[in-house]
Amino acid sequence: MSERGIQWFRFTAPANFYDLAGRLIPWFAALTIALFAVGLYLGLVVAPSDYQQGDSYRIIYIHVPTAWMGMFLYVLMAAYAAIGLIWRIKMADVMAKAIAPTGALFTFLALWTGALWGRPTWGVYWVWDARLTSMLILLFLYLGYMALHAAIDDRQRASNASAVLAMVGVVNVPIIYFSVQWWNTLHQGASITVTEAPTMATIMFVTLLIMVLAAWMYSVAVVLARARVELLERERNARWVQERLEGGTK
Amino acid sequence: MFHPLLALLRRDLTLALRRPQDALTVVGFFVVVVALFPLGIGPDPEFLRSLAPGVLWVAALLAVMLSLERLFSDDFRDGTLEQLLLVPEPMGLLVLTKIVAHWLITGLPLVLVSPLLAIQLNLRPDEIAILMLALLIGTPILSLIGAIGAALTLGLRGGGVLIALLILPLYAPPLILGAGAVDAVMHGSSAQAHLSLLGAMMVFALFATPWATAAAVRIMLD
Amino acid sequence: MFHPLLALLRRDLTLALRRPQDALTVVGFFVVVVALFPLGIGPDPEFLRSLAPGVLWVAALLAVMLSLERLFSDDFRDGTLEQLLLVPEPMGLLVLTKIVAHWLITGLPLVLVSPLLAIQLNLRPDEIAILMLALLIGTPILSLIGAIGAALTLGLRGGGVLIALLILPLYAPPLILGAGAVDAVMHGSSAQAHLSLLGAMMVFALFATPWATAAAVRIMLD
Amino acid sequence: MMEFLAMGGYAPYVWGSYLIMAGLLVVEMLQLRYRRRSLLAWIRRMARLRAQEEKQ
Amino acid sequence: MPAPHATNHPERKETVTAELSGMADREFRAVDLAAERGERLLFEHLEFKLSPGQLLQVSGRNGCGKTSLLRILSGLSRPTAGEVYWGDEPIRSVDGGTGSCLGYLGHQNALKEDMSAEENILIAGRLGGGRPERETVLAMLGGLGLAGYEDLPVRFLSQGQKRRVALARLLLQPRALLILDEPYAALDVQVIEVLRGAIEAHLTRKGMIIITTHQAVDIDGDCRNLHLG
Amino acid sequence: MPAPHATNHPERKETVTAELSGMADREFRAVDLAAERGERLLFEHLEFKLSPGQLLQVSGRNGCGKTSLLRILSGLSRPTAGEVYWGDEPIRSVDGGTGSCLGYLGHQNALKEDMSAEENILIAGRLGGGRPERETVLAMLGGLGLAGYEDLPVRFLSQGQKRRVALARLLLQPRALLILDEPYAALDVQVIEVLRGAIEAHLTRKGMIIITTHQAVDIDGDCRNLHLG
Ligand code: HEM
Ligand SMILES: Nc1ncnc2c1ncn2[C@@H]1O[C@H](COP(=O)(O)OP(=O)(O)OP(=O)(O)O)[C@@H](O)[C@H]1O
Ligand SMILES: Nc1ncnc2c1ncn2[C@@H]1O[C@H](COP(=O)(O)OP(=O)(O)OP(=O)(O)O)[C@@H](O)[C@H]1O
Ligand SMILES: [Mg+2]
Ligand SMILES: [Mg+2]
Repeated sequence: MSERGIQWFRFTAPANFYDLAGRLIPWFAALTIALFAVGLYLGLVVAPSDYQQGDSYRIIYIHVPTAWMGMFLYVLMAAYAAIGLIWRIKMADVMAKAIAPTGALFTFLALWTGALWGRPTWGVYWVWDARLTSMLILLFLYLGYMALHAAIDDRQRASNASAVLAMVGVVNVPIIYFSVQWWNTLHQGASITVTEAPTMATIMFVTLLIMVLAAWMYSVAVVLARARVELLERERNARWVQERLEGGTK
Repeated sequence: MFHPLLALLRRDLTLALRRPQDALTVVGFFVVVVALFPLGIGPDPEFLRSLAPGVLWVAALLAVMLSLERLFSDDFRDGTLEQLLLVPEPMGLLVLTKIVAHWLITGLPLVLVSPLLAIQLNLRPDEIAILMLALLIGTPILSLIGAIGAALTLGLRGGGVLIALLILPLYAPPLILGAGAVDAVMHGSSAQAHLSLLGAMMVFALFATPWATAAAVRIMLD
Repeated sequence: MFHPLLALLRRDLTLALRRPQDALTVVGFFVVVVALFPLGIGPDPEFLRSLAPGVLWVAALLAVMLSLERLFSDDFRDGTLEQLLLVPEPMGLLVLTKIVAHWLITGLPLVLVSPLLAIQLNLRPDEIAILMLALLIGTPILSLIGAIGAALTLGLRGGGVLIALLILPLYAPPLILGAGAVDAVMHGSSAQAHLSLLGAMMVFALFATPWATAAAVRIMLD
Repeated sequence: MMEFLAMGGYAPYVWGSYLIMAGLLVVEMLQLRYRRRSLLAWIRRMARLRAQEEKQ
Repeated sequence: MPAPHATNHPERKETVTAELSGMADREFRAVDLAAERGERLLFEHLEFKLSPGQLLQVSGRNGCGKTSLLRILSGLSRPTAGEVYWGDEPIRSVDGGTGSCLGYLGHQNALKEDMSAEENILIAGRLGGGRPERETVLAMLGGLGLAGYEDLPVRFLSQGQKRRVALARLLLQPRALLILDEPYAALDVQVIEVLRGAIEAHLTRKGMIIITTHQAVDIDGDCRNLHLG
Repeated sequence: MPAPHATNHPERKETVTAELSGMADREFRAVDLAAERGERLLFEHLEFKLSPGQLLQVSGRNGCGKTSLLRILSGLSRPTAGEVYWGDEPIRSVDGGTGSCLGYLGHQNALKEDMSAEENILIAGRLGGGRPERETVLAMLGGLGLAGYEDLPVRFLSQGQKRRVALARLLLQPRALLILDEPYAALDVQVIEVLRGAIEAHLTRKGMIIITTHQAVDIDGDCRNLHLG
C-alpha cells in the first residue's frame, strides 16, 4: 500500500507537474485564442439570423458552452477530489481546488446568458423551471465547496472535508438531471446528442462546436495556471520552489 | 442497555430530556416561521391554502437544518466526540445512532405538530394525512443528509450559516418531492409516485450518509 | 482610531474581513432560502410575484436572525466579552458599536443583493426600489432587537433556535410594515406611511435596545 | 456596422451576454496573475529573510 | 464552613509610580462577603484589606470557591452578601467602571483567535483607553518567549503560548490591581520565572495582586494568604 | 530541529493482570514519526518503543508539539510521515479500533455538563464495551475527593473537580496504554498524590503510560523521558 503510494507520488511529483503545466499552458492559451477568434467570427458575423428568434439566438454560442462546462467541471472536480481523498494524492486535491472557481464562473455565465436570452424569448429573465433551478443549485454547490475550503485553515483538512462535500454533491447531479421529468419545463430539450444527427443548421452546429472547444481549452489553461499557483502556495518552503525561484523561472 | 450503541442512544435522549427546551425550541421555530407567512403575505385563505405545502415544507426544512448545527457541536466542544472516535465500535454506526436520536428529538415532534399548522392554513384532512406521511419519510432524509453538513462544519466559526449553504442545495430533491406529494393530492391526483421516490431516497440515505458523515467527523477532528 | 469605541468597531470589522466567508454565507443563506420557495411552491411567475415581498422579508429576517447568534457568542466563548465588561466605557455604547459592526457585515449586504432576487421573483424596478429602502431601514431594526435575544441566550445550549423563538415574535411589526410597504407599491398605492412608521421604529430601537442588551449581557455573565 | 452592433434589436441581450462573458474571463485571468505575482513576491521576500538570518 | 483567615496591613503607602492608574493609592477591601453557587454556601463573613504593594494569594482545595471569589472581587459577579470597596466606593460604581482600576485574567485567555498576539494586545490596550506602542508590545512578547510568534494568528499557538499572550496583555495595562486566576496553569518553567519577575516589579511599583494557584510560588514582597474552605 | 532522545527497553514482560485488556502484552512503538502544524515542522524522525510496565514522560517548552504528538500516538491525527504500532499492527487499523487498547485524556475533559459525574463515567464505560458497576465508580470518585459531588451535574463543578472526574473515568477503563496530556493542570496537591498512586499501580499491573506535564513528577517505576524541541 505504502509502496504504491510512493510510486504514485513520484508520478505526480509537484515539481514535475509544475514544470509540465508551465510548458503546456502557452499552447492551450494559443488554442483558446484561435478557437475563440474563429468561433466568434462565425457566430456573430457569418451565421445567419434565426427566422424565429432573430439575432437573439446568437447567445446560444456562449450559453451552451458555458452550461456544459459548468456541469462537466463539477463532475471533474468531484472526481479529482475523490482521488485526492481516497489515495491521498496531493496533486488531485490541488486540481480539485483549482477547478472550482472556473466551474463556478461558467455556471454563473450560463445562468446570466440564459437569463438574458430568456427575456426576448420567454418574456421574463427567470422562471423556476427544472433546468434553470438545477443550474442554480449547481452554482450553490460550487459556492458551498469554495466556502468550506475557505473556512478551514488547515490545508489538508480543508481538502479532505471539501472532497467529501464534492462527492456528496455529485449524487445530486443525476437527481437534478431527472427532475426535468417531474417538472414541466420551458427550457429547450437536448438538441445535440451523440446518437442522432444534429437538428440545427450545419453552420450553427460547427460554430457551436468550435465555441465549446474554445471554452474547453480556456478551462484547461486557467485551471492549470491556478493549480500552479496553488502548488506554489502549498509548497512554498520546499526545495524545488526555491530552486526554481533562484533559477529566475516564472 | 449495555450495548454501546444503546448506551449512546440513551445518553443522547437523556441529555435531550434534561433540557426539553432545546427540542421545544425547534418545534417553536417551525410554528413561528409558518405563522410569519400570513404576516408577510396577507390573510387571504385560498391563497394561503395554495401555499401551504410549500410553506410547511420549507419551514420544516429550516427547522431541521437549524437544529442540525447541534448534532455534533456539543460533543465536539466538550471533547466527547474525540472520545467517541476511540470507542471500539464502527464510527458509522455511532453516527447513525446519534442521527436517530436527533430525529426522535427534533424531526418526530415536527411531524406531530404539523397537522395543527396545516389546519390553520386551511388544508383538508386527506391532504393533512399525506403531509404527515411525507414529513414522516422526509424528515429523516433531512437529518441524514444534514448530518454530513453538520460534521463538515465542526469547529468552524459561522458553522450555523455555513451548514445552511452546504446542505440546502442537497435538500432540493426531498423538498420538491415532499411538497409535490401534498400538491398532488390538492390537485386531485395521487401522491403515490412522490412518496415512493421519497421512500427510496430515505433508504439510500440511511445506508450511505452515515459513512460519509463518519469520514467527515474523522477529517474535522484530525 | 484610538477611541475605545472606534477600536472596537475596527476590531469587529477586521475580524469579519479576516473571514469574509462568514458574511458571505449569511448572504448565501438569504439567497438559498429565497430560492427554496419556488421549489416548494411551484414556478408560476404571477403567483411568485405576489408572494415576493413576503418571501424576501421572511428570508431576510431569518438570515439576520441566524447571523445574530454570533453577535456575542464568539466573544463570550473566548472570554473577550468578560473583558469588555471591564472596559471603562458604558456597556450600552459598546454593545451599540458591536451591533453597528454586525449590521455593516450582514445587514447591508442583504440589502445589496436583494434586487437580484427580486428580479428572479419578477418584481418591477419601482417595487425593487421600495424593497431596498424598506430593507435599509428595516434590517437595522432587526439587528437591534435581535441583539437582546442574542444576549439572553448567551452560553445556553441551543442558543440558535432559542434566539429564534425569543425574537421572532418581536420581528412581527417590522415584517408587517416592511413587506406591507412593497405590497402597497405593488397595488398602486403609496409606501409612505409604512416607511415612516418603520423609520420611527428604527429610531426608537436605536435608543432603547442597546441598554436592554447591555443589561442582558451583564446578567448572563454574572 | 451599426446594424451589426444593433443585433436586430436584441443588442442589450446579445452584447450583455458576450461582454459580461469576456469581462469575467478577463477578470479571472487578471486575478490569477495578481495572485501569482504577490505570492512570488512573498516567497522571494521570505527566502531573502532566511538567507539574511543564516548569514548572521 | 470555616471562616477564612486574612491578615491586613493598616498603614498606607503613598508613593506610586506614574505608570499605574491614578487611583493606585487606594485600598481594596472586601467587607463581609458571602457567596453561594447553586444551593451550596461557598463562604461567608469573608473580610480582607489589601494595601498598595501587597499580594494576596487565595488558596484552597479544588472547588472551594476561589474562582467565584475572584469574579466577585473584579465586579463580574455579585456577592450574595457584602460589598467590595475600592477606596471608599463600592467597586461596581467606581467612576469609569471597574476596569479602570483592575485587570482580571480568568481561566479563559480572552484572545481573538483570528488576530495575532500583537493585534490582540494593541486592541485591548486601546479598549482600555490607552495608546499602546507597538515596540512596548513586541518587547513584552519577546520577554515572554514569544519572539517570532507575534504576528501569527493566535489560533496557531499552543495552550501555553496562548496563556503567555494573555499575560502579556494584562501586564501591559497599567492597572493598580491585578487579579489572576491560576496564571501558571500550562506554563513551562522559564515563563514562570519571567512572570514571577513581573509580579515582583508590579508590587514594588505599589501595585496590588490577587492570585490563585495550585503550584508553590515564592514571591519577594508583602505576601498574604487567604485560605478558603 | 534536534532529534528527540528516547531510550528503550528490549525485553518484554509477559505477566499481565486480568484487569487490563487482552492485548496488554504488546509493545507500543513510534517509527520515524514526523508532524507539521501549519507551515512549521514540529519534529521528525521521532522513534521510541514502550514496553509493558513503562512510563514515558514527554517534555519540552510550550508549543514544541507535545499535544500534537500525543494526538498522533492515540490515532486521533495522522502523522505527516511515519507510523505508530501497537505490537505489529499500525495503531489506526487495530481490531476493534484504537480505543480498545488505549485511553486518552486531552486538554479537554470530555464530560457532559448536564450529567452527573457518576452518569458520565457509567456511560463512558458502556460505550467502551464494559459493564461498569455503580459501586466501583462511586469508590473511585470518593478516592479522588469527590464524595458528595457524584450526582451533581458536572456543570456545577469547579475547574479542578471536572478534571478529577475525567481522571476517574480514564482510570476505570482497563486500557493497556494511558495517554495523559497535562493531567495535573488545575489539580490541588492532595489529588496529585492520589493520581500518582494510580499511575504507579497501573505500571505495576504492566500497563503503559505516556504523559506530559510542566510540573515535576516523581513516579516509582520504569520511567523514560522524551524531550521535544
Ligand atoms: C437562466 C436561464 C438558463 C439556464 C440556467 C440554462 C441552462 C442550460 C443548460 C444547463 C444547458 C445544457 C444542458 C443540456 O445540454 O442538456 C442548456 C442548453 C441549452 N439552452 Fe439553456 N438555459 C437557460 C436559458 C435558456 C434560454 C432562454 C434558451 C432559449 C430560448 C436556452 C436554450 C438552450 C439551448 C438551445 C440549449 C442547448 C440544448 C442542446 O442542444 O442540448 N436556454 N441551457
Ligand atoms: N492549527 C495549527 N496550525 C498551525 N500551527 C499550529 C496549529 N496548532 C498548533 N500549532 C503550532 O504547533 C506547535 C505545537 O503545538 P502543541 O499544541 O502540540 O504544543 P504543546 O507542546 O502541546 O504546547 P503546550 O505545552 O503549550 O501545550 C505550536 O508552536 C503551535 O503554535
Ligand atoms: N453554576 C454553578 N451552580 C452551582 N454550583 C456551582 C456553579 N459553579 C460552580 N459551582 C460550585 O461552586 C464551587 C466553587 O467553584 P469555583 O469554580 O469557585 O472553585 P475553585 O476554588 O475555583 O476550584 P478550582 O481550584 O478547581 O478552580 C464548586 O464546588 C462548584 O461545584
Ligand atoms: Mg477555579
Ligand atoms: Mg499542549
